[in-house]
Amino acid sequence: MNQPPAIDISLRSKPIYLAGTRELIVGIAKRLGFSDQLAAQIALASDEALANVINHGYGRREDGIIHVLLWPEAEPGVKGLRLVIEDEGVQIDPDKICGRDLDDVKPGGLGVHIMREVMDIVRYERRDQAGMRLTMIKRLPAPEQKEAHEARSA
Amino acid sequence: MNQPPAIDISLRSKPIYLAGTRELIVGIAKRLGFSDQLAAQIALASDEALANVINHGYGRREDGIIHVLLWPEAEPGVKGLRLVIEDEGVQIDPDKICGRDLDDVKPGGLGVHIMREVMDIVRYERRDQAGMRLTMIKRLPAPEQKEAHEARSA
Amino acid sequence: MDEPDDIQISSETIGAAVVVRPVGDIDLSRSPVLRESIRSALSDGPGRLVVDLAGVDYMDSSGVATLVEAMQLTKRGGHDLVLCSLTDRVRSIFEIARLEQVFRIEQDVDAALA
Amino acid sequence: MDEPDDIQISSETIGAAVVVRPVGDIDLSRSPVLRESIRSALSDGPGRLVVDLAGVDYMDSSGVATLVEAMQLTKRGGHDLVLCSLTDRVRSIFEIARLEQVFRIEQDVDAALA
Ligand SMILES: Nc1ncnc2c1ncn2[C@@H]1O[C@H](COP(=O)(O)OP(=O)(O)O)[C@@H](O)[C@H]1O
Ligand SMILES: Nc1ncnc2c1ncn2[C@@H]1O[C@H](COP(=O)(O)OP(=O)(O)O)[C@@H](O)[C@H]1O
Repeated sequence: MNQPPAIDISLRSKPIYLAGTRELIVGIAKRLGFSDQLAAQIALASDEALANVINHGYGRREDGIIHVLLWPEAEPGVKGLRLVIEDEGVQIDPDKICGRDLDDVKPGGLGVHIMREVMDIVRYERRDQAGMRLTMIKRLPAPEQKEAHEARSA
Repeated sequence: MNQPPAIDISLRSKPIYLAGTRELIVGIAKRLGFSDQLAAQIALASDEALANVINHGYGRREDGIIHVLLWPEAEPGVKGLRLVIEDEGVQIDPDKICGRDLDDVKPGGLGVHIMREVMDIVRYERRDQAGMRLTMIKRLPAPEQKEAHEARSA
Repeated sequence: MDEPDDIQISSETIGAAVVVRPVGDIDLSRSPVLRESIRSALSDGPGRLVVDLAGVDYMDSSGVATLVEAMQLTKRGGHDLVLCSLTDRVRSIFEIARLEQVFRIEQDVDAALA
Repeated sequence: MDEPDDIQISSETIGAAVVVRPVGDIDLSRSPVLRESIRSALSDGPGRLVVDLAGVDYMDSSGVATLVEAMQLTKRGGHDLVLCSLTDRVRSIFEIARLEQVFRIEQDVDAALA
């Protein structure tokens, strides 16, 4: 995937910018053919990832920078959405990024579960210089499946 | 205004990316305190400006690049939104950018009118290297005015 | 790559009129689809073209331009064009463009057909 | 600079219960406001805390975490927490987090107060 992203957003690590960013992702996902419900779920997964960058990557600092890159294909020739989130915050072993045991009910620890539940691929890696890179991919379901999803949401 | 933008979006000059971009602008404007109606109008003005870059700046080419920069203040210390749109398309004398006579009803020629009607400041300039830069500013109305606007929309 | 364009436009013949009903945002990426639907509705030579905008939450000037063109086409053919069921947001762009007086705009489809 | 945060949260006492009604998206920028409202509603020591989510179209895990915390606080005080009127989108995050069984969730305020 060496093509430049179709959309490339850089934002400050402030919680008030999350709403606009997820609205953009909903808007793009719908135009790429995702149902309203799936588009909303993709935006939720992205929101969780961005909230984690703010909370953990930048420890709630509001002057960090976050890059969100969007490609209008899951992979070359495969319909879907590919989303990369890069930060310049703390680096952590990707294997340490996991949610809490869902049976152990307590506040927090749900973001990563949501991301993995919604997206087809969720992959963290350390960036070369600083911070983390998260790649999330969602393939467009075949039309039958898509309708099934919409029916469920109705 | 030498502060870096709070949000910096780069997108390809494809019409399908307009929806997501205006949703982002609506989301940010609302969080900055604009009423739903004003946020929608700001997004409309931005959409018109982006459509013009696609249509005129890039002559409908879809591989051009458009930068949208957002600051969460009208100017330092003044509440509002400042939005800069930069392209690398054709350059034109800023004075030539104007809409049609509104009494001469025909398709087209409304975008610039809408931008000027909605925003407090609309200023085009040639960029140093290539393309145009558009600066649009909308100040946050004082609370009384804001309510008046909302009442109108109800 | 091909992107699907998810605007849905239905059209229905009622007496001598054709009612075109776009559903979704009408912007630069969608106005060509509306334009095509209007042209094909007009090809049947209806006495009146009604564009029911109840399902349109957002319209930019490319959508307005499409409707201005439709008005010119219907006039040229000796027919008329009526818009109806505008949402507040869509009405506001007609106001900014000072076109509320130029179009015949009705409250709902019934009024548009009357 | 100060950004206004436009979530609105009202709270109403009905018998021994307090009903808290947030309106707007609940995400990282808003969940602290919800958290405060819930804490202040609980400070009156109601028998039951009802969170009416009819006005919430979007909630992320920070909102869910706030509600899990509220459940723990109410339990600790010997009270109970009931959620009601979830929109489809909000319900789906409870499902993903497998919390539909953990919370008492009712159709509407009347059922939540019963
Ligand atoms: N961007 C990130 N940078 C560093 N650590 C992270 C990042 N994202 C997630 N983590 C780690 O993964 C854990 C699980 O994240 P999550 O499931 O979202 O729950 P929560 O954020 O509520 O703790 C976090 O507690 C944190 O330790
Ligand atoms: N970004 C731009 N680059 C070059 N020319 C522009 C640009 N934006 C607007 N213009 C010029 O200004 C005119 C008026 O624009 P507008 O009011 O939006 O109407 P329309 O786009 O329908 O022609 C355009 O026809 C064009 O000549």
